[in-house]
Amino acid sequence: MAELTIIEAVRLALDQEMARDESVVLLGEDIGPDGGVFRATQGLYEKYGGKRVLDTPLNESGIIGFAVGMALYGLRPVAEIQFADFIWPAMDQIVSEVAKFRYRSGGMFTVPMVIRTPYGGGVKGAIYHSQSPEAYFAHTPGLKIVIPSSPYDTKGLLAASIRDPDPVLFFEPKRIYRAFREEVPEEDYTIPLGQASVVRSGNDVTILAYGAMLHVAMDAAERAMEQHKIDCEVIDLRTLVPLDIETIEASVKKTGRVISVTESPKTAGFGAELSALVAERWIEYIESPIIRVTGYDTPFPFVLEHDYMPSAEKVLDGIIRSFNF
Amino acid sequence: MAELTIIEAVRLALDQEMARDESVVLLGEDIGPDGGVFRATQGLYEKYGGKRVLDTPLNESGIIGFAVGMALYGLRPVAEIQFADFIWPAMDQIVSEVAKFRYRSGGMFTVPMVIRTPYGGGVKGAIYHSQSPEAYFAHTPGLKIVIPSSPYDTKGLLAASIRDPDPVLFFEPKRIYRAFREEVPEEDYTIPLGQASVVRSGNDVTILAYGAMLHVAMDAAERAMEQHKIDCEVIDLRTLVPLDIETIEASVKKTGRVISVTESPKTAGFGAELSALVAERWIEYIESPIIRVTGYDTPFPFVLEHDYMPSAEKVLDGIIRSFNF
Amino acid sequence: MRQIIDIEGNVISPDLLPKVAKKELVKWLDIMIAVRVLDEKGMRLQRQGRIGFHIPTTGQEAHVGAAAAIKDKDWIFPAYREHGLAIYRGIALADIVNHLFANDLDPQKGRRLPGLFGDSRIRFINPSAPIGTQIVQAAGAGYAARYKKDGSVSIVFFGDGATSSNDFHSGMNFGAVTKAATVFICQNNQWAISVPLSKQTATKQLVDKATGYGMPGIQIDGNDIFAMFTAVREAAQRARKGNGPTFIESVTYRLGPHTSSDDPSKYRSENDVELWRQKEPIGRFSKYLINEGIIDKDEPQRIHSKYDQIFNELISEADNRSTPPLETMFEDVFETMPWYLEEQLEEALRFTKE
Amino acid sequence: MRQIIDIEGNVISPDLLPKVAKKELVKWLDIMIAVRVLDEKGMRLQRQGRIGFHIPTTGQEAHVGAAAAIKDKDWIFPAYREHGLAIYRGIALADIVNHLFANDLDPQKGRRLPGLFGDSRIRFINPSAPIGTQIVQAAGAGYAARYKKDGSVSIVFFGDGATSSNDFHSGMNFGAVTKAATVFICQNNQWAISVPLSKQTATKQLVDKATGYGMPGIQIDGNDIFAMFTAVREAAQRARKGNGPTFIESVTYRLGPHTSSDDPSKYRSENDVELWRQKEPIGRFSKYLINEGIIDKDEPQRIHSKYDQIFNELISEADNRSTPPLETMFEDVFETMPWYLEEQLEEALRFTKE
Ligand SMILES: Cc1ncc(C[n+]2csc(CCOP(=O)(O)OP(=O)(O)O)c2C)c(N)n1
Ligand SMILES: Cc1ncc(C[n+]2csc(CCOP(=O)(O)OP(=O)(O)O)c2C)c(N)n1
Ligand SMILES: [Mg+2]
Ligand SMILES: [Mg+2]
Repeated sequence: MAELTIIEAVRLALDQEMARDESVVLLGEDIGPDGGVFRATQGLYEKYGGKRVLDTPLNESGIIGFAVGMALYGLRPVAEIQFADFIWPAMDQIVSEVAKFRYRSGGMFTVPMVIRTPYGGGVKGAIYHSQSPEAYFAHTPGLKIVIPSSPYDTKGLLAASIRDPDPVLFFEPKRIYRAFREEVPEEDYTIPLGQASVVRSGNDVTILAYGAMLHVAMDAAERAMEQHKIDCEVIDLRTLVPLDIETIEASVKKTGRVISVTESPKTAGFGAELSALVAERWIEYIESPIIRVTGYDTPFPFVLEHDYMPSAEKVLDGIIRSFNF
Repeated sequence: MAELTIIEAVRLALDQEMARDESVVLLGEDIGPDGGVFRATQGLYEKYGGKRVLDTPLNESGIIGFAVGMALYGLRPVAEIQFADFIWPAMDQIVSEVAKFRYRSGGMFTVPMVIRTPYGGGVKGAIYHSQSPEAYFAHTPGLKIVIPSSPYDTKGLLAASIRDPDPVLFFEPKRIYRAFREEVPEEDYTIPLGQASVVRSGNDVTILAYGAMLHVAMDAAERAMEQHKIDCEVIDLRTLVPLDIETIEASVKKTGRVISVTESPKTAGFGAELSALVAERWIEYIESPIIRVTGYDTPFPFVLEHDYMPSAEKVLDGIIRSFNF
Repeated sequence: MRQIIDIEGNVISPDLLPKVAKKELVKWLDIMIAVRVLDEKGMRLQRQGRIGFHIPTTGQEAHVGAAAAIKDKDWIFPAYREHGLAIYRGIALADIVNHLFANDLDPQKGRRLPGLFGDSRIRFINPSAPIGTQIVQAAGAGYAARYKKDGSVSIVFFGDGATSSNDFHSGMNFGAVTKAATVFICQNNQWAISVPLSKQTATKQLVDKATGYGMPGIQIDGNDIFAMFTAVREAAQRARKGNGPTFIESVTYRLGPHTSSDDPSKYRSENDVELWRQKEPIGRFSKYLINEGIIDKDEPQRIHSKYDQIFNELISEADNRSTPPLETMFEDVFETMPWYLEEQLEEALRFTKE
Repeated sequence: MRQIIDIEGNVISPDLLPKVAKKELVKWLDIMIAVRVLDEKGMRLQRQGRIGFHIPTTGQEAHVGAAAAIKDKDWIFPAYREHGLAIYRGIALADIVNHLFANDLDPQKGRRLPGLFGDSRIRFINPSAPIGTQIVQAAGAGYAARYKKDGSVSIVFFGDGATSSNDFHSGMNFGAVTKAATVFICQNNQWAISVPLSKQTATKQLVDKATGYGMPGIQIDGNDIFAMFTAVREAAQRARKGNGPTFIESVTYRLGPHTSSDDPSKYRSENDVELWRQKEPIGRFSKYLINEGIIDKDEPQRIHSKYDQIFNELISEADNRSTPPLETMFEDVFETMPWYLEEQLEEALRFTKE
């Protein structure tokens, strides 16, 4: 069993799924001899050849539309969008086609596929290499949304996504691609989509997070305990759609205090959905404002990105406000 | 002063703004000799000529990108997207360019423009002629979002949008394009963006709505009064971004009970943002679950659309649940 | 422009005339007329308010030749005026009619506007409404065909307006670069709703677009079923051999309105339409068959009557059925229904029961 | 392919050689070398960790000829390797350097990756990062120019990879259909990061793409500043007269990595690079000027030293400045700051003060 980073776990999952199933085909920009701009596909072109690791022309709607055709035919495409910020040209194919094929055809045609894309800030990528667009897709019926926060989960969730009968958007938190290592079994395993994970249990405040923000939330939770004796429960959502409502419910009913941490702009972000769910289902348990710690409602900045993003300080501030309300 | 429908108010506003300002130019598919598939531009091609009422090739990213170039140059383009469902090919131009030009250039380049598009269900348009994508754009910093619900407001808001220094997405509720008439002055007037309107004042429950749903909300409010003596306050948001927080605040603090009515899918829709704002800012005033009445989390259906959409019955049910909690 | 028979049904390019069994030729006519009758029925049903929407096909029936030119295992990506491809393939006419009425027997569960149907059993892809998206999908399928080495190809139809779409560009380019086993067929019917070809593109002929993608292109008389058949057959053979895709510009004309919501008198003159009416594909192919002694002169009318009756019966059956049950609204979003859709279904049921 | 001087600086197409004042020719060289020096500085600063990112331009400096071929009132839509257009136009070099350091004097307020700058005062549009978006924008500007009848044109640069983008397709098409006063210039530098031209398109030469849009196209040696100058001048004249846009394929080569994050040894051989290094535009144009007796052989080095010093000074000034204040993060989302951004600014201030 090796200690891997997230990006290595991505690569291992891709490699093993390709070995396991001939119909798994990768496509994207620079994923071939270059191995991907983040090295997610390094070595796979050499191992599986250019027919299965396809360097495409520079066109994201092309990549996704081409993948739709492959999927209709029975292949299992795994498409890479080089940065989540470049997913917009593919929006029509994703929203109008990928998400709706099963529905519009009465279930006759399906397009199972995975769209992998590095997302998020904190890497000095500025306005066009930092976005976190998960909320747009969570609002689109027909897409599953998966976001891992650790190497172990990455491998299990990506394998599950590739085998899933429905299209999955797999957002990879690039800020922590290489941030830490963790034991990742060689053996085949999957983590079922739709299951959150209680990463830290506690009784006072529930913190909902995913991706790189999970670690910010954990950092804040530890500090809250050390510095203020506030005992937070931290939940890693892992799958945004379908959401694990039971795990959230149990925690919210226990603590009565909720904070979400998401890095995209605040307005109409996924944090809003979490707040709304809580306010709609369990208001009688709620003892303090449902707080969102988010990126601000500006395009993603550059030199000031540290000030822009949710930080442990901001989350801690939220915890204290929530707890002392 | 004439009694106009919403679609006629759109046309009058376009006509008057074109007469007022030579730099106002319209572009879109079938807006020329055909007058638009909903007749929004009827007669304008004949009046202002093909250079100002431009029938474009069939490409929405082209329409918006072309408008960006016009706006950079100093024109005031008003682009029509034939149905909101067809806005997705333009997503990259809207999210990456229109929304970000001012910011990314440090304020040196701006692209004031209006993107008009008929949206919403209830017209037997099925999966691709019924969508309500406002939440996607509300989550995108740099865009203003305007949605009228009456002929009078339509003219005033569209004129204000065309004169605004920032890009505006102007969503037109096509279900009520011709639903009723209202006095609309010939004279020049604008309705400032960012101001909601209290369409019905009441003390028991606050209902937040916009577009065609405003009328569903009003219907429910009247029934709630007649049948259950529940006195609802109905707020027509009119501008989603920037939101009129003060009007909402005053109402929520007064009633302590909130329902939003939006027709797009529930998950991560604009109703979630409204719930989240309330739960974050005024939780101590809240006496019952913050309810969202929305479309369901499926692609938009066809024969069953009546069951899909928020109805006065569903809103009334929410009112009662909220009031009796 | 490839033309094999002229508008009087005379063979003008004998060397190009394909050898096709007489029975098969009669089948072509049969299917073309089925499409025409279906169009007449759809238009009437819409005018009567019995269905909400109709997309006419009249004038473009020569597309049937494309179905005849390929194999059953090949994949068809239609735009929305190519019902003949499905009928040639043997789709149950009852399925089409039930679909028109969006009733409980509609295989698509009443989810689409009338006219937008597909069927996986005949590899006839369920069409989109956003223009052009199927073009690059067909290229992906054509690539998959080569990857799977099963000797099949994909063919895709789209309009002149669609050549402006993003996915035309990506489809042609991805197809050419990957040598996808795909045939791109543009039904240049001169109009994209009210927008004429001259406002759609500055090029004189759409076939020129192939050049920029490094792909062979051919322009054909799209109202000549022999031209359609031979061009598609050659292109499919080329694709099947691994030599890459072909672009076919099929020059035709939409004789009816864009859809039942459209009023073409606003943007085009009846004269033009009249000119094109003379060139329409069914009359012309009928004349050929009569000239050649393959059918007698009453055969077209007989076929017409046959389908008239068939469709009338199907229509009266379909019209009496109920709409799909409420549950169906929540199916097929995903393979299995997640908890929140179950909740929403429950809510919806609560309101219908009232 | 239009080539006016060969790689030794010899005139090979004397009839095409434009008449340009000697002083102007020296200016061309001056700006090209400024671009080269800026590139060297950027690369070094990035390697030293003083700036976070760099986009090399070395080998593509002949683009300066395009700036020389147009008027001050014309609009430039750059991709991101065309700093020479801005420098020729007279952008303050200090602005560029302050931008590289994203400091408090950066006109763009420290919001972009180094190298992505624009300036409204010289009508040099602030570039995007999403590939291709500027192409159709330039067409819109070219249309606006015609609409305003002010006799100006727009020119737009983009790469070979960008020809696959959606907005290349819409830009070329909208431009051609509306006869926009626009010049489309493709810097075909053979690579889109690691993707070679042969995987980008199946056509042998990108200039073929013009055909499909009904637009004239010309292929030029993109390392020959005379070819660039004359082709752009002709195209701009054509556009200015209302005769519509032109597509220019400029064949060049990216000698450096794609950006400072790229390692080209993974996907291309040093041999190829070496071959192209012989053809690079500055040495070749210098030779021409020396041959013609317009400069002495030490002049290029003198210019180089001049810019070396200028940039060194600007760099040491820029490097010592502070970052833009926190307030700037919330400016320019809209013309005026809405209530929620004021609230968010307050929150952000609370956390920096701690
Ligand atoms: C992306 C998108 N934009 C606009 C529309 C509206 N629309 C439907 S059909 C059509 C014209 C299509 O013309 P063409 O491709 O020539 O096909 P035809 O209808 O003539 O067969 C338009 C603009 C659409 N369906 N999708
Ligand atoms: C829409 C989009 N997809 C992907 C990228 C990542 N990317 C940046 S530059 C580049 C290659 C561009 O190649 P080309 O157009 O030839 O320009 P060059 O860099 O060679 O000058 C890619 C794929 C991007 N910036 N935008
Ligand atoms: Mg057409
Ligand atoms: Mg390149």
